[in-house]
Amino acid sequence: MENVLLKAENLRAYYKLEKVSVKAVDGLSFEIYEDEVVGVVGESGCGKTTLSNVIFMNMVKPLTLVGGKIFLKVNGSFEEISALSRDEVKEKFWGKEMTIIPQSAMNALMPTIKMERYVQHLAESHGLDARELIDKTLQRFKEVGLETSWLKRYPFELSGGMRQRAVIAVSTILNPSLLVADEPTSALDVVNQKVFLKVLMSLKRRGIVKSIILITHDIATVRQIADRMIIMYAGKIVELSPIDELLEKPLHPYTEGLLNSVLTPEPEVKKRGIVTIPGAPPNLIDPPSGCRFHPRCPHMMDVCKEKEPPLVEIEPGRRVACFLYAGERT
Amino acid sequence: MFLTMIKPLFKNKKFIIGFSIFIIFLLMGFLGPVFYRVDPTEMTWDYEQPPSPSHPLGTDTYGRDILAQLFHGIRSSLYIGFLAAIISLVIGTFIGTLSAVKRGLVDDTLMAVTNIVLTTPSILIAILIASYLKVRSIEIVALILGLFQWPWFARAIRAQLMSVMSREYVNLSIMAGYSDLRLIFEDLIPTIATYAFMSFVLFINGGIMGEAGLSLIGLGPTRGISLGIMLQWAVLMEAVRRGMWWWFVPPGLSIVAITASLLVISTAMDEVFNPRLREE
Amino acid sequence: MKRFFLVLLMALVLSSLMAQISLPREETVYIAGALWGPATTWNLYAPQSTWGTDQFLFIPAFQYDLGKDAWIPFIAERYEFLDDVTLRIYIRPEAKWSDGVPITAEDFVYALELSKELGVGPGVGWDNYIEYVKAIDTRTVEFKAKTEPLNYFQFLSYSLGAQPMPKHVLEKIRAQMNIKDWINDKPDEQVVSGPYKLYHYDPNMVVYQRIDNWWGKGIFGLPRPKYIAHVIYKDNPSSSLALERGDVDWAGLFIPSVWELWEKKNLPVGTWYSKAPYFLPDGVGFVYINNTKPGLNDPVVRKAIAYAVPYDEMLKKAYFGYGSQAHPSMVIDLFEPNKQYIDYTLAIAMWGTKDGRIPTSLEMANKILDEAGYKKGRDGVRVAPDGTKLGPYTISVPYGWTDWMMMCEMIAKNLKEIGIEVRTEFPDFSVWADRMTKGTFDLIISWSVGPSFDHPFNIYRFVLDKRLSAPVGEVTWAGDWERYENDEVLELLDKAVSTLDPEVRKNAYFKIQRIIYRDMPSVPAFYTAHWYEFSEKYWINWPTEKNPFWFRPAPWHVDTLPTLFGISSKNNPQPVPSWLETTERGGLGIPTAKIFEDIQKAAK
Amino acid sequence: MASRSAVKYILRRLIFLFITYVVATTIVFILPRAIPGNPLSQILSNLSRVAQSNPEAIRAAEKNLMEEFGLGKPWYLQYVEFIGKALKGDLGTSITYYPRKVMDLIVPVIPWTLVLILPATIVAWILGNSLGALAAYRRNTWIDKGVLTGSLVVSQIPYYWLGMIFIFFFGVKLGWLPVQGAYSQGTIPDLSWAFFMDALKHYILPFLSIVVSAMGGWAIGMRLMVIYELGSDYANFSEYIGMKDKRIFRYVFRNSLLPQVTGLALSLGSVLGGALITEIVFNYPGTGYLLFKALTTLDYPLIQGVFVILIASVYLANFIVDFVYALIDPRIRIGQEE
Repeated sequence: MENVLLKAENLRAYYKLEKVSVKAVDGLSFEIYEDEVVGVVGESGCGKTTLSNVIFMNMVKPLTLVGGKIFLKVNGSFEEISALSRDEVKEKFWGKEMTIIPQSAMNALMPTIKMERYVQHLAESHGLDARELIDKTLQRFKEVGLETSWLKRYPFELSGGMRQRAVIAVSTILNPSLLVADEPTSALDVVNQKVFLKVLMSLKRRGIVKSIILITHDIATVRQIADRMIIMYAGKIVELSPIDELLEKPLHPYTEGLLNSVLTPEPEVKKRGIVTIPGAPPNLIDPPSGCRFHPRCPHMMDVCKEKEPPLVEIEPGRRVACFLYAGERT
Repeated sequence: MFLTMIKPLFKNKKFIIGFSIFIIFLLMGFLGPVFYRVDPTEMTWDYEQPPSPSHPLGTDTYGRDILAQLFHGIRSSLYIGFLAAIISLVIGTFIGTLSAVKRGLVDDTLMAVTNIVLTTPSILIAILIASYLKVRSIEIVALILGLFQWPWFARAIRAQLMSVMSREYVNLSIMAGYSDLRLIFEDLIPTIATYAFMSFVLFINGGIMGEAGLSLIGLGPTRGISLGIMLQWAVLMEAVRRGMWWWFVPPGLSIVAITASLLVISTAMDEVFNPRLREE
Repeated sequence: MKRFFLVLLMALVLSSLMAQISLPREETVYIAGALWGPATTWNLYAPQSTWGTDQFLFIPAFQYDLGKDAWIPFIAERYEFLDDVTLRIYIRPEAKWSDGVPITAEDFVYALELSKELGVGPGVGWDNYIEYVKAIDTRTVEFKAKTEPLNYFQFLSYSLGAQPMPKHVLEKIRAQMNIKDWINDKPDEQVVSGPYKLYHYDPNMVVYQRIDNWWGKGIFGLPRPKYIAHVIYKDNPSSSLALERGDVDWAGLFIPSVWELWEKKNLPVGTWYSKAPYFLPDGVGFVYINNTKPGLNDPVVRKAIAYAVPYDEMLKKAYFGYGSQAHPSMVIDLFEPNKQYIDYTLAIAMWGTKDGRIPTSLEMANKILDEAGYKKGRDGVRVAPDGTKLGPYTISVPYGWTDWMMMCEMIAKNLKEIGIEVRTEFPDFSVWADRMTKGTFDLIISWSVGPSFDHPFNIYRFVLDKRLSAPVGEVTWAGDWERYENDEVLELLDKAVSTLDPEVRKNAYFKIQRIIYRDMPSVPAFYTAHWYEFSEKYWINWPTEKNPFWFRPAPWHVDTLPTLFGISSKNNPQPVPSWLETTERGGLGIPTAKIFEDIQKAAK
Repeated sequence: MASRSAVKYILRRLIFLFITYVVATTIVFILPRAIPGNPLSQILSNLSRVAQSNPEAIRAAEKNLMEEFGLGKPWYLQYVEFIGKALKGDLGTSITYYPRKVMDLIVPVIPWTLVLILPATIVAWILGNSLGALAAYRRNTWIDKGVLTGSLVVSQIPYYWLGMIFIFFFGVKLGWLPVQGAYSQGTIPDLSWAFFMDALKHYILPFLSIVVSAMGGWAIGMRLMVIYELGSDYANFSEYIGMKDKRIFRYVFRNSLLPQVTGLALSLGSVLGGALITEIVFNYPGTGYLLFKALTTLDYPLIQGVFVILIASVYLANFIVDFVYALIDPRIRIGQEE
């Protein structure tokens, strides 16, 4: 408990439409420790991105928090941010305690003003001294490997990769403890991906950010930097474990499938996520009974249809939600 | 396929309102003259009469019945609108598709033309043309108006097609060695149908408004009655400053009602077919 | 930019000290209906000078008075005939230009010679009838009539009506520029002979100001209004609205159902007659029939048309009763002096009505057509024995001339009934005018000429003189639009104008009428109205039927000036000046008859 | 600041507009000659009908005018002549108002039109955009719904008809404001305060009728733009890093305004058209009024002149707007990468 940064208890967030509601995040419990990188992996439409929104309490209708709690450690003590309204959270934490690198970081910066002005505005918004913040940004620019002079430029004067780094720089000038990166690399070519990941790590090493949540469908990226991994399927966590063990010996059949697909050489398949698992992910309006993976599961048992497997710790630090391991509890 | 496309429309409140208003005027135009059998051109002795049982909307300076004029006016104004719209649509589609399918030089020249037409103050040119045509049938007026509305449409069509054509199945049909024409008709046209329809609706507005404008400066059709012609007479005879509201209010109101309802229809369609705006 | 605004602001602030210039209402006569667009030029040596130039700025030697058929000596004090073709005009010693320079014989000669040279200007065309004009001394001008052709009417109207022009000014101008491009719009540079000169003009209004030390003051007094301002309205209705509102005092407009202004709305507005036809006649409106079109070239058909025109009905309905049916002799018999020129016995015998006007009678029309062998076809359209079909023809007037448009509809309807197929067509003015002047029309309603001292010669000439015409397809504005050809008429016309014997002249006219009734070249349908309305809100004593001191009272008319001497401002009524009377009644007006006597005397 | 790409852009626009202008003026020139009809008929008919001149006089005038206007010459010669003179600022001589120079007729009316159209258009643009932005910001509130429906209707009201309604209501019924003209009858324009106030009184109604009916279109367009921009990446990101809403909205507003500026340029033509007709309805002594006269009397040179100038001014305005656009949008000023 001591070095937990963010704690989620049985989170349930649905997209409430007129009649139906999409159970995009359905009973997630996990915690993020200080000074770690957690990768959240799953096919598109498994609720990853929703998760990031939930962590931020970025509840824009129809997305609504149905149940569960989120705690964030803010200078030593835990705040129950799930109890606050979106605006309050925004007011208090966004940018300061927690920040995000959006999927399309390319266009994330206000296009028609110089970045310097942008930083000044940011300073105003947070009631800080503009001069200082700009100096800090310059500093940050160096760190992410950008010419400091470029701060006086317009975003569109930079190339894609540079822009992305600029975004990192800007999004972290307030030293937020938690940084969420949502599919940050998808738009980049391999070289820039590498650079980008390096930058992330260096930020963490310098303690500018305490912890990073890296949301992606691409295990290849995660494995390079993550300490732990969360595998999501159909709005649920199916497996949660330190990266090395997971790669070495995936427990959940779905994880297995994922890995196979990644280890298959041709990039085309990589991109597509999981082909080696037959069938398609279920719709989240009325998900399958029991284990949501059972329709596609190679080791499907009768129990899988009726009961929903709990997420249980079967090794220290390793949790999995599957009846295959129901016996092996120690 | 068409029905499934239309269905969502009738769930949209805006659309329903706009549509019903439009239909009402459509009926006025079509059935009005049939049921209200008064010759709009017949000059009678009770001139400049305010509304009364014998003349529900009163009469003008020559004792012509306003209501009768209104019905016929709505009819021909709609007619002009539709005609102008069809003309613009045809030109626009033709130029748009042509330049999208045959890229290169054709494209460049056509787009240059389009831009030129786009930036010429079309109304002025229309006024000019009209002023030199001594005898102007309703059709001619529609033509003049139709000649200047298409550029926007042509551009949009071109853009849409360009994006569509980069998609797989078009490549396939090209590989399958279809002729350009067949390509256009079987693959491309359907994809732009809704857009075309929306623009069509707006073109009608353009036609109706344009006719009114031309007529008001005495360049409307030289035969027959239209809403514009009614307004022109009202202005000519100083109906406004002489307080004969029953003369100039109805035609103007009809213009606004028709065009506004059409605009609402098209915006509604936009909402329905264009998710970005769908209320969520 | 900033500085510009500063300047503007300064200007505003400074100017805010001085008050706004606007004309004193009580001393200003506001006018509508004579000017429909921006002013052109105050120079008579242009195809069209701005309204007012001819009316108020440059006055003639003698001013013709239609009502009393007399000539009022304006710039001239008297005339003298040396023989039957030589006329001398003596200029008043008082006569001066507005810059103080005396008006001399040279000014007359120069004016006419210049018109001759330029082909445009006051009295242009005089050289067709006048051999020479020369200055005998500074105050005496001599005119000699051409004897080949000899035309007393033209001779007199050109000589008596001659307008002098300020030679000393024009010469300077001509030295600098092409006189035709001279606008003459600087009030302080204008040199005029009349009692008014330009005061201000802009796209909205033209204002003339009285010259208070005008040379004629002692003889004629001064015209009553200090300012006459013509506001340039968009169109007829906006002008008539201004009249209703009392913004306009003097108008020459077509106003639908004008009587309502005083009967229903009780406005202090009036016209010449307080009852129908409300307006004086201003000319003869014709249904012109193209004499060159197959079918229409047959007199019988044209006569049938004459019978079929619904004169009374169309005048009542379309023309609001503003005119009465024209006499088939084409003579405007509403003016007493003109009656003598009509052979009523002939007319009555011919048309079988009490004053010889053509009755509207479809029976007659059908009858004569049947007799001529025009058989109705299955479609109800008649076909001549030689197979020419009567129709389809068109009858057209310019679009927007609503009163005439209605007439066309009515005529077309009647003609269909007698088996002549006629459709109405209302093209743009220029197209219509093109067809009319090129002789490519079938039937049109159009104007002819108005009453004047050479009436009815002027109308016979305008309608029947093929010398004014042109081959079909060539434009002629001068006259004979229907392309009627008859040499006999020409002889008679020449006879009428070259004689001094009233009887001979009359007989010539009578013979012409016989021919007209035989050929019916076109149908004289109705007398067009001399549009003239007035408001008594600020000005009274307007010429009317009851106060008939001037018979051309419309502001737009060339001869309108005396009107302004007769009216008076509401708060100080004054009598109509006596000089407007004829000589017998103590005035200045010399009856035309007296002039012809003088010529005859001189001839012996 | 004026970087190369900006200059390039401006030049491109300039050349383009010039070409279009030449095309337009050529049309303006060709048309009257393409269609028959004797332009002199108006003068001559006046001589014949109103002035009741002698046949001799009319004959003379006919000959005179024909020479005067060189209507005999082949059209291409006339064209060369026309262009040549036009470049010298001489648009020829009016027929109906002969011997007036076309320029002399146009110059005095232009200020009235400018004074009417420019402020009206700009005010309408500003108000419309602010309204639209407001609606988008308060998306789906009653404000939004009100503005939207209001704009939908208002945008379809022809200027001139709104003008009529205003005249009838405020002028005729309530008698608050003068019903026609640009200043009281019988006053002579000068720089006095009294005249200024008088003109102002006459100005209100035409001005309002243009502003009100032009606003709607802008509001609708702006609303869509803002809604779109509000969903854009930079807006979201700014929020995530804790930018204040007010600031974000300013960004969005700024970026949505840019396309509206181009819209302004393109709409100028139709705005002018509408305004001209409005002038006619109000008997406002502007260019539209003169054009109306010219059209009804078929005064070719005058019509040509008016159009040459009107179209030129539209393009000039167009160009100015483009220029402003280049100034305020850095992407053009500095030149977009890729």
